[in-house]
Amino acid sequence: MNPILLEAVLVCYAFLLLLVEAFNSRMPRRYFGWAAVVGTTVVFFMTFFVDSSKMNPEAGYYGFYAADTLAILFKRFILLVSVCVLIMAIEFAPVLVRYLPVEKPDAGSGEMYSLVLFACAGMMWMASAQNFVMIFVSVELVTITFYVMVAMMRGNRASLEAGIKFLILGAIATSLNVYGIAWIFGTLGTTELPEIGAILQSIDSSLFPSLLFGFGLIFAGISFKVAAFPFQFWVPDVYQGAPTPVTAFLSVGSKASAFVVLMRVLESMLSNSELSSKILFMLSLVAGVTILMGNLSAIPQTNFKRLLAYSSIAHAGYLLMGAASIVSGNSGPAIAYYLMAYLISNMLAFGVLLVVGKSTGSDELVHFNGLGKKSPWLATALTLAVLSLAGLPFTVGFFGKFFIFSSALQAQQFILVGIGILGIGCGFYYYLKVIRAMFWLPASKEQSISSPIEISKPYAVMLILLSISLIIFGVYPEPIFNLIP
Amino acid sequence: MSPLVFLILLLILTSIFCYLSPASARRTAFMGSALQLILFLSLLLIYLFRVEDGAEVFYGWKWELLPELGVVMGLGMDGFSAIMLLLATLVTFAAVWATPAPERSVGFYYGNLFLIAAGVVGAFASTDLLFFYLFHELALIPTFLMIGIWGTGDKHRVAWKVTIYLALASFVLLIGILGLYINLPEISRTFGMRELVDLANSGVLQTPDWVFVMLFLGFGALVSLFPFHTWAPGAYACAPSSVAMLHAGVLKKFGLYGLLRVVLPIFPHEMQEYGHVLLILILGNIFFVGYATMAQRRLDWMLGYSSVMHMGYIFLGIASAMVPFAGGGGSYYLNPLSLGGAGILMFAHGISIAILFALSGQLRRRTATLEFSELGGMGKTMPAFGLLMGMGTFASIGLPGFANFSGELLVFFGAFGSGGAQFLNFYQIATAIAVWGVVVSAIYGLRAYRWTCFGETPERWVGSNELVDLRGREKFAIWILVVFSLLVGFWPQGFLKLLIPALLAQ
Amino acid sequence: MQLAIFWIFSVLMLLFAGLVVVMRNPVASALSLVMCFICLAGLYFTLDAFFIGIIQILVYAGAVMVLFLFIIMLLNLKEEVARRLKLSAFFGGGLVLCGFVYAMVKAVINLPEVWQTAPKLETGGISDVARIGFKLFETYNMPLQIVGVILLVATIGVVFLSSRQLR
Amino acid sequence: MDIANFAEASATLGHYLIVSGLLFGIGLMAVLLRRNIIILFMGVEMMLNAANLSLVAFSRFHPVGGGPAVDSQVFLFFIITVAAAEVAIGLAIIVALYRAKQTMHVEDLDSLRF
Repeated sequence: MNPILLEAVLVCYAFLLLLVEAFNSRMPRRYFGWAAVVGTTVVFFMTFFVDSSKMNPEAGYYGFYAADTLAILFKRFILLVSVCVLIMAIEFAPVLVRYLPVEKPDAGSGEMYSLVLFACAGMMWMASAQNFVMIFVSVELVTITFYVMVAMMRGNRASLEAGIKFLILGAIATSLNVYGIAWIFGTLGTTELPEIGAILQSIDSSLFPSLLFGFGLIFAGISFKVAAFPFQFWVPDVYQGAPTPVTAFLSVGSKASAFVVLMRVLESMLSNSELSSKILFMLSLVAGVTILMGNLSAIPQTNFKRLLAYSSIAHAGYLLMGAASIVSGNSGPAIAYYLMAYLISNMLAFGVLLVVGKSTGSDELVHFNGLGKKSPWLATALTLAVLSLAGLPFTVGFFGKFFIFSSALQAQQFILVGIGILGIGCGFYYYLKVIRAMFWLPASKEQSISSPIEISKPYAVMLILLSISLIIFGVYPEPIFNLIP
Repeated sequence: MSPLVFLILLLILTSIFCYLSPASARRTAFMGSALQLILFLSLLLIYLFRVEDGAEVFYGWKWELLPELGVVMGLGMDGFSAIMLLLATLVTFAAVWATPAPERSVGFYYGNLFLIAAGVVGAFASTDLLFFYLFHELALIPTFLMIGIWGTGDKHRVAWKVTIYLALASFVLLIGILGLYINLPEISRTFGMRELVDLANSGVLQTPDWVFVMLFLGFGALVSLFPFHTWAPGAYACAPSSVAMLHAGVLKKFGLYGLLRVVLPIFPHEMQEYGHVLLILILGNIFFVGYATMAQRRLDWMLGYSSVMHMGYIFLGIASAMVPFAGGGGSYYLNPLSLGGAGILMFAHGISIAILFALSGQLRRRTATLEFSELGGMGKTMPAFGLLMGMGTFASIGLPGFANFSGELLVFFGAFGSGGAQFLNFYQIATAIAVWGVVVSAIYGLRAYRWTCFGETPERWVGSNELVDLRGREKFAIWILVVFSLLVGFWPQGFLKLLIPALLAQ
Repeated sequence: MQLAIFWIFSVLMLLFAGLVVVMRNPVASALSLVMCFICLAGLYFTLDAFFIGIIQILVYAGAVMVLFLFIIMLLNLKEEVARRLKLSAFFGGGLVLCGFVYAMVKAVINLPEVWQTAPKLETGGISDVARIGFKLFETYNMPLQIVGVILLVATIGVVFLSSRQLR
Repeated sequence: MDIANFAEASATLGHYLIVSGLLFGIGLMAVLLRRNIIILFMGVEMMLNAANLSLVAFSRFHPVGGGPAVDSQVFLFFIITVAAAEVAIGLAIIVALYRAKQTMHVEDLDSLRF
């Protein structure tokens, strides 16, 4: 099967859902969510039958679209994230609708599902993008979809403000990115990454200032997507204000696809050792600052969603640490594995956060007090999730940290490793704060009256599957590792 | 599949059953702990009959998790790990049988307890450095939860401190382990402890200095070496007694085990080079902490400090285990006296501190206080308690006949002879000073025994029926520990026959 | 002659751009931006990019800026109340700007042949509309499709965010 | 300077790049200094247009096959389209925010604080 069909099928399906949704106002909107889940799952299974030799270079690909193992791996990854996000969105729909001016009780939630599908297609294109033009358009598709999704709860001020902040900073990042691409194009005369790599091999060092200028701007644009240092300050506000499924999508899917882009750009630059050493130095600087920034600012947080936002900055730092150690040769698999681990644990954390937030009406950490008594299963799942985020053994997060740090040590990034250890120490502090809230602290008065948290069956199945895979891959990482090229 | 897998699985399954059915958790815990002890004792008997000496690795089993990266889960048992496993299973048994169950969330309590036990047993059954580390970490969060929920005193602050401290130390340790790993050539990457030592001896494994520093700092902080000991006393004092038994008795030996197994044979030169620094830190452990112990006015805090202090002797054994050849030339041999002494002392200290923590837990439940000023005369009201307390105290201060005595003696002899031929060298001076630590520990140990068990019974408890003596099963569990301490004390050569070949084989 | 036109357009463009920043009234800012974009289109003409220049005037000055003005009028935005300028923001911004200009100038002066005039064009009579069109629909077919999806998403978003009542 | 020379004189790549850089800088200043959300948007539009100017200048000064390098002009189309989509979404959110909060100022966006 031609790999290009994956995105085509997904986009057409999303469009179909949108049409049916527009012309059939009687069908419950929940059905569209499940239809989207089914469609995404089908596309996920389609990825196992793709054959990149079927690609016709003349038919509009022209070096835009790569279907190598890395791309396919990340397409699967993103599809899985989307399935989780869709299930979360179905669970979240009543909360979403509360903030919308609607005629019927569940109107307005249907658009959410098709937007998730469009964003998913955009991320899949990002994973395949091999040309700066393609990178630009696919990144913009994802970003613009997220602008809408973040501001979706339009009766809620927090959501709108998050939308505005995200929009303005995102637009700045876009213009930096575009300006950088313009400079790279002007200096090298091409926007294709493999060709850039070939040209860079034998380039005059007088061009370095303009290349560094261009790449620097492009990295600034990418760092917005991965939530790294110079462009990390939108993260806490946007994460807190956005609807929880969107936050989860933003923190995992968007970050993962941006990392593929980063890896591809870095790969094309590696052919010139002098240039790449300069860029890698810059990158390790950014990684160090990001780790410190994320971890230190997470410590005083009292809102769980905000805490997860800062922790996601910190994780971006560890991932960048892996990217900065790309000379060690095995940091690609390390990053991929780390992202997988991050997917499982972060989705689990947001999954529990969503239901707790839905039943208590707030994401504050105080509302997790006594959860261990009230609903022990949810508490166990959340414990597993934060332990995995902290990188404790026998959870999947441990092997993520293990691979990242071993590749950083191999690349002789000792200062970065030291900063990483410091960050992990801080990390333990704030992740344990969550566990403390659930198990040590008694529930407050108003809490103990409210009935135990109810969750729908499919949602519970999703949480259980995530928890089980978190432990299984924490003990036996080979299945994931074998997927990675 | 190795029976050691069943041992670990038994503990994990017990833990899961306890979590899942809180109603029958108590019964499950009693059965599980008895079963694991019986299972291990039979494994040990088979081992004793089947092997020549302790050097042989028995019940070996490997699960190749990531074969191309050398990540393998390896289990096995040689003489040294057999003794540590014996300690672990004994203390687990006693921790369940000899301590009071909590009033609320019994299932959660025993589930966490068995998770710690599984971590401990798994760590000592591993032949592989990575899984040795991983199993140790398994105990971290249950400890955090248990101190925080069922602890006493300033439990929240203490739980917080100990967890962050240990997590950070173990991450430093992980970096050290990774340092060993990445300095191997790509084809021979492994975490196997014996393989690493072999590769180091054959010169394939060349490690820079920072690896040694990281490993040493990591293991040292986990064992509460002098400047990094501050987490330990409070943690043991505030933890519920079962956790204190497992943690002080067994889990803390993890660092020593790693030092003996890995650091010592891979870094003989560094051990020798930094030996003097280490000796000074050890004297800090013995005297600085020793005096702090004397100043304690509560039984639990005193026990916590004393456990830190006794680590000094074991460290002395490790520090003096590398002896330079008289002819010089930069080569070393391993000193069997120090090694054996350190090994015996690890076992002995684990047993004696477990006895004392079990008893202090029982006492706390009856009196709700452990201030020496409010205690007294317990030996009269509770004779069995008094007798066992005496046994524990005597064992802990190293009276002849108990295991601690033989261990300390061996360590002192070994350390005295370690410095080479020169008269009054650094090792001899340090040993001569360290011997006085025995006096310090005798002072605080006997004083605490007197304050607790002799003298006037305070008025509050005269005629009260709260001070009932130990129950049968509690006495039974503690007596088993005492018997094993006496066994090693009277017949150390049997244990040394297991220990020394295992340690020298590397 | 070309140089003179370049100077006229670029000075005017930068002037109007500066006015956008300085003006207190949003309507004035928006109108300055329109002028700025028209001058920019003039610069495109000096670069022989006539089609792009026309598009610039049509899309930017025509459509996008009208949207801006429309919104400003709709919301009836008054002149901005003068808020105290944060000194930290001012200096921070100045620092960022200086760094940016320094890096940019350094990059420009290091480019080869940067101070040479443009080479003569020999297009062979093909208009740039045809050239761009062929390129767009042949080589750049795939990004074009994706841009179509972007517009679709934007439409959904705008309808969703501003419709009075959702069905 | 005589007339003939003046008629011949034309701007170089450097001229265009510097002007585009200055436009980008002014846009950046607008974003950093102004607090009105709509003006921030205008600043972002200026930045994007600065990038466009660079692209066109590069395409004119590095011709391909006799004509200007069309690739960059095609890219410019994409940029204009995306910018228009971004503006549409942005203005929709701004209108929604204005309905909810009656403000246009970044400093008034303060519901998200910990």
